[in-house]
Amino acid sequence: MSDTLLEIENLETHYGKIHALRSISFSVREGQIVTLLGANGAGKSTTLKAISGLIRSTSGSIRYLGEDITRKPAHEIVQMGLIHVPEGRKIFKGMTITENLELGSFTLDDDAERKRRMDHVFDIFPVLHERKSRDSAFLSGGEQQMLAIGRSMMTNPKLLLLDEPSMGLAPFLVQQIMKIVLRLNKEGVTILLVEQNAKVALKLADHGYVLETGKIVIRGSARTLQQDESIVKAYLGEQ
Amino acid sequence: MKKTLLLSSVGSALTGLLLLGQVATAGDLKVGIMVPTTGSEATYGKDMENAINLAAAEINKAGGVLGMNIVTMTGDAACDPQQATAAASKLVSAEVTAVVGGYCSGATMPTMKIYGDANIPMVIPAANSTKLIDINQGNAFQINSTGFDQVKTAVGLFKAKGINKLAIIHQGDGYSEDLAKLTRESWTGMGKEVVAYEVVNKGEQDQSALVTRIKSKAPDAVFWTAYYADGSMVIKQLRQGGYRNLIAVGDGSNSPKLLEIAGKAAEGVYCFSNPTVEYLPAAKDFHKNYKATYKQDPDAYAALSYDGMKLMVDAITRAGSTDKKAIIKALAETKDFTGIAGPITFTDKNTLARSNFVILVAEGGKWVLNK
Amino acid sequence: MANFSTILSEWISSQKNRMSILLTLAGIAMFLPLVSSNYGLEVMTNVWFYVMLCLGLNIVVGYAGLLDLGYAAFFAVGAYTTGILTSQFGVNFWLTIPIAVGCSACAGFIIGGPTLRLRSDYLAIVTLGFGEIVRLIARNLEITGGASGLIGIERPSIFGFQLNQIVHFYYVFLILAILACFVSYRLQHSRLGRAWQYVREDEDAAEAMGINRVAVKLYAYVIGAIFGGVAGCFFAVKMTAISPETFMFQQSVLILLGVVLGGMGKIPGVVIGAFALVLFPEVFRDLGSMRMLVFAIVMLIIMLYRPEGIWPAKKS
Amino acid sequence: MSIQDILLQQLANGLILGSFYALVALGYTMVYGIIKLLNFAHGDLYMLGSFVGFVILSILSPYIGNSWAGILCSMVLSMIAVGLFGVLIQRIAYVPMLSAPRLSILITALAVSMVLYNGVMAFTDGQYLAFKTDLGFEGLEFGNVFITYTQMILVGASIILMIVLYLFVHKTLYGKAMRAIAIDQDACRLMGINVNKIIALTFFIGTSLAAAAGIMAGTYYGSIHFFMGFVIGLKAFTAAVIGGIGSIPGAMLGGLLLGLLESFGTQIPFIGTEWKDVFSFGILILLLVFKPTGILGKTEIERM
Amino acid sequence: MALLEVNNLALSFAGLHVIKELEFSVEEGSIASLIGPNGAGKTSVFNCLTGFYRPTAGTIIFNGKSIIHKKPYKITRQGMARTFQNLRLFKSMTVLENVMSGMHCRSSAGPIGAILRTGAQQKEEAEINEFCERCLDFVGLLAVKDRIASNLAYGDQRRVEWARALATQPKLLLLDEPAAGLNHVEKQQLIGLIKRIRDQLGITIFLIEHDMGLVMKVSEKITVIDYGEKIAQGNADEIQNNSKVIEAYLGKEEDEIV
Repeated sequence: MSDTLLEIENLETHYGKIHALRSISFSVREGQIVTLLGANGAGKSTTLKAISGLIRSTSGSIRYLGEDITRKPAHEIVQMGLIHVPEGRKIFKGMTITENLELGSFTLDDDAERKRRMDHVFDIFPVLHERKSRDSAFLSGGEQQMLAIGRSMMTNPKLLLLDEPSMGLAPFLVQQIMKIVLRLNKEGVTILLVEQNAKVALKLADHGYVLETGKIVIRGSARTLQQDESIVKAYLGEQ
Repeated sequence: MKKTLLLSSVGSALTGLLLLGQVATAGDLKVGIMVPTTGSEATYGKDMENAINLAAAEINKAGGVLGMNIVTMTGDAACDPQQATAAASKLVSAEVTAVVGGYCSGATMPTMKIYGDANIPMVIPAANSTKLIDINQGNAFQINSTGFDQVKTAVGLFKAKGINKLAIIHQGDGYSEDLAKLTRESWTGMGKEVVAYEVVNKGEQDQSALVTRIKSKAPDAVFWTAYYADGSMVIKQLRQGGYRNLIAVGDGSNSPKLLEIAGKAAEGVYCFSNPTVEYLPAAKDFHKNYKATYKQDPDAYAALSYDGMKLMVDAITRAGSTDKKAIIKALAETKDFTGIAGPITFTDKNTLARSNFVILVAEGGKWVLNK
Repeated sequence: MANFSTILSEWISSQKNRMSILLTLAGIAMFLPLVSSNYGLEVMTNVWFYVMLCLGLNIVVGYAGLLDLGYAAFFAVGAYTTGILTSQFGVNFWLTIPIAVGCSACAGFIIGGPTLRLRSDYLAIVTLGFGEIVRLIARNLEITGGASGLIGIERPSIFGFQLNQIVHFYYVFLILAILACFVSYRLQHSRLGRAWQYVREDEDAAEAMGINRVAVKLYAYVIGAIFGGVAGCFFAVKMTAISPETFMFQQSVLILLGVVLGGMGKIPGVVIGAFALVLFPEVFRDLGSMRMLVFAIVMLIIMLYRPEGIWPAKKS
Repeated sequence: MSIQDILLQQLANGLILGSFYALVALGYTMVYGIIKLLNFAHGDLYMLGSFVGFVILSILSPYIGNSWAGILCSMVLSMIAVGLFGVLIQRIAYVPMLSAPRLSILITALAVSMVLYNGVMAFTDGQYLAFKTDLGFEGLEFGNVFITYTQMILVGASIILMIVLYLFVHKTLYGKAMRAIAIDQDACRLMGINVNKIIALTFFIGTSLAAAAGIMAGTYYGSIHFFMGFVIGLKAFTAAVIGGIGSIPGAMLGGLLLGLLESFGTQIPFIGTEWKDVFSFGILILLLVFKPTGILGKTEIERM
Repeated sequence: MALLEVNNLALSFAGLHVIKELEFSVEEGSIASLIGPNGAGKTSVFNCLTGFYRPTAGTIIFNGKSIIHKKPYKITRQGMARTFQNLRLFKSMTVLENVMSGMHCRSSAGPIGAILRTGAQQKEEAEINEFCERCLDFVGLLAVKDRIASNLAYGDQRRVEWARALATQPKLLLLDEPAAGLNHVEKQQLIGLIKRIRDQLGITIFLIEHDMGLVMKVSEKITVIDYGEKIAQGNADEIQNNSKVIEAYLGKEEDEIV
């Protein structure tokens, strides 16, 4: 079997007075798609932010590629091939699509390689190629999501953290995005996916974790979780 | 421990501030200098302070006054009325016998009340707004010719040069506006034309728009009534912009710096001034000593400030005591005191009886007397 | 430094200690003229004057959280109103005060009204521009005495007693400063004072609570302007001469400095700020031309070590 | 001069002055755009630039003279020196303040400004120093409009600097990172951008542009003084706000507009030059009242 | 009778349609909820109701009067109060002072009264104090009234927001995710509090919530929106079994993907 790429142990974080994550532990192995599920405010996005270094965790450890990255600044973690596509896309509105993509490869010095990666992104997202010199602020929600994913691919990621890529998207777009996620995974990118759309996420994933108020309450293979009634409960409340 | 230390040090600083007593030995004579040594006018103030201190040093070297050594104390007026009143009060509280100083008219005015109330003899070398005369309580003596005198000289030159259309530029401060206004009144009173009456904001470097405006009015002469710092830029840009007629500047611009900064553009510029160090035989030594001591050329008011100190000491010697009333009386009775900048005699308003104004012209990078 | 401030804040948080400090300070202020030289009085008069100005600006900046880089304009409006009315129309000084209050309130309204839509940084430039416009108008008009300003403003008398000596003005400004503290305190602990604080801390939440933020901010501008205007009236008669140079941008900056240095929104803080503003340059007077440099460095250090101002923040 | 000539000459004057304002305003706006700080010390860095340039020129002039070669050399050297100084100021005075209340950091900037000009004052004894160069008054006459070669070269230099900056910001990765940081710092971190480094770079560029303008002003106007940054600082601030603070093209536009406003402001019929600034500040206030974010500033979501 | 009636409401930002032709009503004296997945536009609806956003079309009738395009403070004065999704307390002020903000629109003293401490002003201050203490007592926070708000535990801070909203003396209370960040015990207390506000104070309640357990327990009527459009309405049972709702929350089965 493949190696463990990311390992999280007893992670705790606080936002001021709020205890956002309580002793989170899980691991992601190379080549997998792992999904974090749960209602809003359960701590999914916080987990991703802690991993990518956007927020400091209070205690616990995050190991990536065998190295402890718990205290590393975000920009250094990126250079190790761990890329976080944040919630709400956070594309650089006011800059063109090409510029957004170029910033994705900020750490890269090789222009030819940059060109090659950009062509690859355009190959996956032809729609971005069509509008490459347009201001990204005028893209639709789905296109913005594509740009956010495309931008992260410019770094040549090993591990991609995707935070609700389907949020606010029409169903056919959700489908398209998920296909892309699968394609990336096939190309060798390990994926940690936070999703609202539980059914779709579990269909793609190897493993799943369900969070509730900052704790992992259910864990298991995607197949077993798909059968689990408590997933519905986590989203829609007790009957 | 730390706390008490801090409190006590702050406390002692404050006590010192409030109760204040400058340490001076019995054989010293304290003379206050009130000039701006900080703020945007510090350039002029430092120059005046230097000249006054130079005079004091010379007097001390020659045995002092009435057997006493002169100790000077500088109060920074900062060209700001509030700072100036504090500085004046500090000098009064330090029991100075006399004060030499006063540069910005606006800041000098409120201090005159303080010195007047304390009956301290004061010689004002630079500030010369005509408004100073009205609030003088009799203790202050202006040794810079007033605006009235300057206007007479200026208008005389313009008439002699056959000028008809005059442009006047001032700088929006009391001194230069006063001079500009008086000139305008006098000139239009003679039935001539003032085609432009403009103001330049202090510190604004670019004057091209003003130059264009003035050129469009085609004046025969431009009169700059303010200081050299901005004046040199106005002159430079007037010439650069193609203005070829006469340019004249007031006494605030009488400085070698103007020639240095404006360079070639300043050639042929006229300046109305008190006699200055460049050509007065009496001033040669002063110029040399000043340069030796401070490594720079003396500026517009250096000679007058130097004279101010010398005059004060002369009055004290004539009074034969440090009694303030006696000194004031002696100052009022001054007759043809020979300063390096010309003879000094006072009117009953404590202004110069005879204008010392001369006309200088810039030639070969130097101010020379206009023939 | 931190240690000192915790001791201080603990000590002053006791009501009894606070009253005794206040009484001691009032006593010192009352009897200061008995021991101080005229210079000391001059400086302290200046302190009381800046206390009033800083407290006025504090209402705008500290209470309502609005940036104002043109506060000297209100001070100018007050000073010129009194100057013009007394010297050119022979109006009694005491009568000019209500007129000056009206004029400065109008000025506050004029600047407040159109700027309320602006974010703080734009507010900075608009208030700065307004301050400059007021100064330039004063410089350019005949009635304001042009660049030389007004001179010979008569000193007022009260019940036949003419205010003339520095001691008299010391007490006048002391009373004004105490009055300013009193009014500030009362306003701060009132419905309006709370509304300012709500708007400052969270404009949206305040509005959701039914607070008309436009009206509340306008009140701040107008009341702040009145403080400045009244201070200006007394400034004019104390100096007997006023000129536009006094109301330059640097003056506004200085007042703002006092407010922030001491601690915005806290009356003792602002008072300390005003003290620092006037006393530091005086303490350093003997340094000659270096004194403003030292003053600036001291301020920078204070800001770096106590970004929220000298006075400790309220703790609970 | 006919009215037409006057207006044309004023147009030229306004554009020349405006390009200066724009150059200084750029630094203001860049720093604001990236860390939302109104750097009131910017005008003083302009002043410092001219002083450093003056010193360097007086050291170099025996070897390469006082003309363009010397000026160019000292300009480049002083841009680097003052730029680094700007970064130092940012590290010492601004970085520790980033989490402090907005007003405190503004006051810190004012204090830095006071330290700078009072420091230079103490050093120079408050003297006006003559910035001596061998530049002449020769120029070209276009009809009745006269422009000196010096003016042309200086305007040319500031246009070149602005073009270089524009290309840097829009064509290089570092420039793009600068713009991106102004939009979203967190997202930049996730792209592997070292945000602190880019902020320091921004300070360096903004400050060295001010220094460049300072030297140009020194050589052109012929004198330098510790207080010379004050007026231009205010003007540049105004220009940056008119254009929409934070926007680089806005600063250029605002600078030019302010230059034109001022030069035409001296030419308004019936009122004198003393009202010039009342006029430009009045227009500024009106503009902001009707367009609260400046000409090119971003408008926020419509709210009631 | 409907206390709040929304018809045809639409909102768009820069061409993006956040709310589309939304219609719903809230009956006087009821507890109603608005739910929907993340990004569905729920908070935008609240912001339109309270005047923080300017709807592009539609009508909002509150208590018989149109409140569309009115300023937020005026809407509050008419009797609609709200809490915020992320706590929006006045952080450096005491709990009591926070609550007093609610009374601002029910009192009138101006600066003159404040400076002179007139009789009317003192009486009013006493009334404000008294009423706010009652509000604090109601949410169980009277004991901590003099503490600085930001020093309270998170759940208590939430309740301060409630007391503050109650102090505006509303007819309708809008709660934006009241349970966010609360633990299990606190959630139980919350349910009790919501019911008490309606039953004892007679205030109508309209809430947005993600915690479905809570929504299902307290709501009498639930409106579900997705992509800014209403997809279902009904009581807890009806909603939980509505296929459109389940799809919106859990997603469609997307067979084609794999």
